[in-house]
Amino acid sequence: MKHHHKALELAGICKEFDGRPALAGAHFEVEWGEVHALLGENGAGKSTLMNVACGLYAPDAGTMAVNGVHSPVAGPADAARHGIGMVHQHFRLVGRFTVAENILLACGEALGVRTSAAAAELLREKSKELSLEIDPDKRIDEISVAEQQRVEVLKMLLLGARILILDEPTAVLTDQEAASVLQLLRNMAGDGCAVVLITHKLREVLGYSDRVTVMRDGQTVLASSSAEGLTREDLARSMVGASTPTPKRESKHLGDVSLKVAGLTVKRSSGGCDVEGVSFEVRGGEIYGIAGVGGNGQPQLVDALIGFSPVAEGEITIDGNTVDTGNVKAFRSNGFRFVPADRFDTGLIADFSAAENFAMTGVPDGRYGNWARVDRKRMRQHVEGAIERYQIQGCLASTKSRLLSGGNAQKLLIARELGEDMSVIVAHSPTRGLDIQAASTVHSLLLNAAAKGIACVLVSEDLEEVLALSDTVSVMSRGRLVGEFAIKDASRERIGELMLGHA
Amino acid sequence: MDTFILNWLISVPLFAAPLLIACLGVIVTARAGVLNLGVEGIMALSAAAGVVSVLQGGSLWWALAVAVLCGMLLSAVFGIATVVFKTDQVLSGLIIVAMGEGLSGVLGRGFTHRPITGFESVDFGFLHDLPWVGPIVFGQDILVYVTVLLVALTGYGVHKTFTGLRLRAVGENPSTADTAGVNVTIYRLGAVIIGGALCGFAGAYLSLSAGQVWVEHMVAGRGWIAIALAIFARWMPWRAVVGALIFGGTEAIIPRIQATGADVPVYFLMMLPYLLTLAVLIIPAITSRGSQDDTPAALLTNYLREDRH
Amino acid sequence: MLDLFYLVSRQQVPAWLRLLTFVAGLSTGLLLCTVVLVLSGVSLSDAVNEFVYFVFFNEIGLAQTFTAFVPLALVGLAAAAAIKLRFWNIGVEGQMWVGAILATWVATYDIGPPWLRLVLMFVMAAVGGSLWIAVPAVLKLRFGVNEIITTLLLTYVAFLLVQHLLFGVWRDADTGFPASPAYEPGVEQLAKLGWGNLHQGVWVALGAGVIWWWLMSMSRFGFFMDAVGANAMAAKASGLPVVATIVGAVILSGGLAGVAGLVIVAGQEYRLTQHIAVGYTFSSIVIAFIARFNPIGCLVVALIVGGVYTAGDTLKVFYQLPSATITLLESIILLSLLVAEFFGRYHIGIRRKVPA
Amino acid sequence: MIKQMVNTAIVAAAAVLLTVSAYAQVQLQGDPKAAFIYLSPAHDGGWTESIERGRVILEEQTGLDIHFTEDVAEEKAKVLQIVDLYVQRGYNIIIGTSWGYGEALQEAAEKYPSVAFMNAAGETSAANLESFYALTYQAWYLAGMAAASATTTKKIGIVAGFPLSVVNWDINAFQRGAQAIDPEVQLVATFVNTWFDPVKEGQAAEAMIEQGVDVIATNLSAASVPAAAEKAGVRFVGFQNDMSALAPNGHLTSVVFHWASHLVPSVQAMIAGTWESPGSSFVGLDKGMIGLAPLSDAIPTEVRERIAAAEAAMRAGELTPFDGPVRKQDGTEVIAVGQSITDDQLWTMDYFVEGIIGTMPAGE
Repeated sequence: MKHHHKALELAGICKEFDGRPALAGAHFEVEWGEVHALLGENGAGKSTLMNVACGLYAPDAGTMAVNGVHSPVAGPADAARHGIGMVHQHFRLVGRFTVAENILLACGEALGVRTSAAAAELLREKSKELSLEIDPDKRIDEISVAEQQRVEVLKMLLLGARILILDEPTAVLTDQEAASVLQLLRNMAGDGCAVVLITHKLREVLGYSDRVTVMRDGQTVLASSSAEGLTREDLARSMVGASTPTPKRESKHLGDVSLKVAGLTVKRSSGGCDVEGVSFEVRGGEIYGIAGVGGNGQPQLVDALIGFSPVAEGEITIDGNTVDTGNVKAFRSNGFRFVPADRFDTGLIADFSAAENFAMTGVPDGRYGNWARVDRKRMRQHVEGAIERYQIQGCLASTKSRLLSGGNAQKLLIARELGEDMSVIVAHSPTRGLDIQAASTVHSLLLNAAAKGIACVLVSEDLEEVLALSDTVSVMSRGRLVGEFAIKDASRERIGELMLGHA
Repeated sequence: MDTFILNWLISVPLFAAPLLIACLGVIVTARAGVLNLGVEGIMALSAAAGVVSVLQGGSLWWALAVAVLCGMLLSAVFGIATVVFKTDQVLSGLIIVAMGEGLSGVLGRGFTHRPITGFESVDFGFLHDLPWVGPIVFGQDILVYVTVLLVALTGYGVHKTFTGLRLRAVGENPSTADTAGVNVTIYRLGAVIIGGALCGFAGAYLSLSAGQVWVEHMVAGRGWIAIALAIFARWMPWRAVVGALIFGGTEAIIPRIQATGADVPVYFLMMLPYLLTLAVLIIPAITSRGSQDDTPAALLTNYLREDRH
Repeated sequence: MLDLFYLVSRQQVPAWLRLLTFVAGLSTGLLLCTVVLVLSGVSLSDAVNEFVYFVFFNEIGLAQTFTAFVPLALVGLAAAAAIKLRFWNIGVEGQMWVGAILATWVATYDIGPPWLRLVLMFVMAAVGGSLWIAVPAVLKLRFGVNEIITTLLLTYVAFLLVQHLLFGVWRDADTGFPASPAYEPGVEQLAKLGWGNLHQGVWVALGAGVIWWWLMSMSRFGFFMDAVGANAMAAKASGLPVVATIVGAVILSGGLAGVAGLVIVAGQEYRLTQHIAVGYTFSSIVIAFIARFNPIGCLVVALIVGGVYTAGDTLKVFYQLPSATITLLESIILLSLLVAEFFGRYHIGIRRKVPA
Repeated sequence: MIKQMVNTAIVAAAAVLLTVSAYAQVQLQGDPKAAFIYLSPAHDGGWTESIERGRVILEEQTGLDIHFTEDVAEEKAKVLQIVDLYVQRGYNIIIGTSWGYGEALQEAAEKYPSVAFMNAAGETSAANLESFYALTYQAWYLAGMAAASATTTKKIGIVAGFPLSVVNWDINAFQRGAQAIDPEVQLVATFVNTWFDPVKEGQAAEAMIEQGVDVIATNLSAASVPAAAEKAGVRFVGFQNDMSALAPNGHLTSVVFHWASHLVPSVQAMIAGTWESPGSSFVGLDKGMIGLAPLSDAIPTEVRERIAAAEAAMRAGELTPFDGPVRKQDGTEVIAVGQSITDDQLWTMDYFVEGIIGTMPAGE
């Protein structure tokens, strides 16, 4: 099959969110029959650009052409008619529906199917054809993330999409699962489809893509160059602009066992366990990394480790003192500090000023005034010191924290958490959503904390991060810790297998 | 005793039907992810509108249509506010309660306390003479049978049809529905308005069939009980039937117990429907601790396509 | 058609825009209200006369407005305290009833020495309101039961309890009617201030407003309330006493509503009747929201709503409008304000047709 | 309980005052301008409607344009405010229509000495405030006689609102009248706890009919009770207004108010400047403020004659429905043979008499 036109062309696309440019004249093109990697840091505009392509976002300026025809895409349904399909990073699946019902929802209109039985039949055929196993009668929330992604891919193919856009398809997969998905994409391209692979993983670009486009700050900085011959360094440089040194681990002396977690079990409200019998020990100055695919009980484990939610069984001790589980205050007064995955969920209060956010943890124990009067002046003074020390940009004491960029908000949070009297840090995906520079700052801050002899627990779905920072790595799967390695003994393959549940 | 029970059972649908229809309205709306707390106000307005139409010379069916239309209009105000202008659903619902009660008072001025001839029971001939079943099943007014039909239709529509699937998808995960080409705004508005039509029907039932007159505040909390029933029914139409029958049964037995002259504290007896409502909310919460939470996942959240994640 | 527009949330709404949307919303609301009034047979000049001149510039009207202000301010503060923390207390009337019941209990059975009687009534009214809201509070915090419905249903229960008492043990033995024995003048009645029917309760309302203002803007508890109201999860993870803050605010909300019941029985009616706490719930929400939960704002808005009540009574007497009109007008204004906020909260874009 | 004693003392003192000193005549300021304050909408089919009939007649007879305000709850503050509004705009004759307005009107009367106040069903009085009510129980007694003559099951019923003394005496008189015809007749009495709830009233009536009641009376105003009676083919006794149109087949009679008979002379005296408050007026059959609607043909002649005789005796003051012996439901005697009931006993009546099936709600 020979095409004269490019599959998809986007030119001069601009998009602002409330006055903040997300895309500033970005351009992008993909040809039929290729896997085209769209590379960039978080916040570079990759997803936004592809959301424009699939009709979800309305661009402020720019043109778009599908197979050579200029076409304004007026919404997701219109995009589907143009043969554009996208697998979003957050899957567009209804958790309480069965696989077949989800297929019916997405494809019923286009395929003229009206019952889930018919949808299930279509699904069976297609999945056999592509040898992608899936049970149409299972509910989405009962199947694994990898299976959910298979459903997304099948959905897109059933709709007859020939331009396939996948937004970080491997982010939540094990290495093994990722390899099979990427191979599938290669096969689709082999069949003549145009495949856009949004990623920030250099390995995937180099291993599976024909061409690559790199974005930075809402603009295209490297357009459609052949992936062959490019090196990691080339790509990294164009992604980041300037090269940033990765923080180096220095060899160090680990102290005595400081944090001890024994037999921790967290029950699910609907029965069953989110966390089951988790035990580990962390020494002073050690970074204990917990790797694992998302959805295996990490948030629940973290919640238990900071006293946020009650535990059914188990004991947490710090320097020999047992901490009253399910009591944040007790944890904090025992020196536990917390860097959450979602800053504005359990970290900062978006509508509070930087000063209020910074001082918040100190108000209950009287560091800022007494019960009758909160000392706001003191709050201001303290946060101003922190802003200077941690170089939090664009931040005054009175700035609402919602107006800070992701990295600066994270710095504010860490400035608060890494304050005085701490003995344990629990960090949960602390760099999620940050650009590389901000992430590396956060990493150095963690390493510095560890260097001061503090016990750190790093729970992350980003295996690179865990491997880069940890002294000890363990793997979480279905609520249990299934393997523990000293960093020097950790092999990616073995960890991947454990993450998959092949114990 | 037999006649006591029989007559009690006969009067159960009279109390159960309005609760059931309003509950269906709540369920349909909630399935699209919108909680319309304005039921009480919508019922109030429709109850008034129905009687006003009759007193203005309209036929009963015309009056029913007017009442349903009023329910749709008032719920459309709610729908436009919450779905299009993204106002807070709870607060907007409370406003609709006040607005409905206010409108009913203004509209019904001059039509209050004036009896009308409402819907009469349907004549099923010999079927009515069957023991027990006859008078209970075949002695109700036409709207009770319409109610049964509406339950079946709603249950089928929401759970068995393609449109129902899309509706539920909007309520579970609007961004997924949106990506699948479902117009979230239209579906939500549609659900709100259909729900409003059902609540309007319930209000009309109170004035055109159960009361055959309109007075201010005649809805008397039934709208709220309907919402509680929807929670109890876990947003499933057939379970709402069970709930409505329990409630209708309780409401129906109160005047009958009083009429026997039994020595019971009347005001505590009259607290029963409200206490029972509290009980059906509390007991599942205590025993199962929310394990069977079937609440539509996107309930009470307004959807904005271009919200950045 | 609907795909023509798209919306983007504003990260921060500038002050001028907030003011503009408020003014625009209010004007739209007032315009709609005028339409309703004119359709009901009140001419524009009559409406202005009754709503502005009589209410705020006539001594009788102003005194009446202040009298209506007293319970309204208290219920407005009550609603603000709870709803700020996303606890929807829509059972203000129920808490008023129970507050009035306990106050009447103190008065009827002559509990405590006479010089302490009013204080005791005040305390018991607060306790009564608090107890009544404690039930939904426990149900919500412990079992996750929706408080909107429980607070509301308990209002009906409270009212039936009042009836049980008024038709039973508390019926004034001197009459056959459902009213408790009258309160003793000077001992159990809030004294009149000599200006219309205004009574000492006005100091209670103003005092409550000032204390709330101090609590909210200065005290540690106010800081906790701000944090929990803005993001309870983050507050909890930061070690703030979230549950205690919610319980505290909710109990205070019930207590204020109970006191609102007291100022009516002890300041206006001098006995418990079946009519004291009718129609306050929605007004409390209107006041709390228009005042944006600000205590001093609640006082100001309560005074305005009191004026609307006063005007409403005039309309009822001389223009034969039903009391429901006032509820309708309140609902129109609040909805207009809410809808207007939309234009401040979002940036509205129009989808461009991409040029070929 | 100290307070109750205080209250009783005050009431007693007031009563003494009432009988001893006559009030002075009230001189209205300016042209007469009259207004009614209604408890419910003017056309509520019941209590207010009966007064509204009186207001219309009053307009005709006095030539005044008489204003009214509907739906005023029994809240002291509210009533006071409405009086303020009226007085401020020149009204000088104000007529309330509820017991619950009593205290407010008394306070208003003291505040505005040159305004004449009246209050239907009230209990308070002042130099310029008259409370007036009808001896409804007289007519209910007669209605009871009619009911007893029409029952074959010897069970009659009454649907009532709240257990107030003015309601209780109606129920008790109804039973006493029925017993006068047939001592075996029993009366089923139900309080629906509302002044107007058609569903509840209808249900209560139906439930009674199921219990074998074949004459059913309403002490309320919703049309659902006569409708239920008509549907079941049983007899019906109405209240407040002539309800014959609501139950054309079953209607036996209705206890009907004729407020104009008292209002017209009073207001005329006010206009003439010769009105002085009599304190409280308790007016019966003799003044025509209460009476029966025309009796149904179904009532046998012999009973008609006995009803007429009883009516004449009551007009003449020779008979009251509560002449001893009167016994409560449980048999305890409240009024001994040869004695009759006092006004105090009437106003505090909180029991059912013998032969009534029913419970006082929330009774001690």
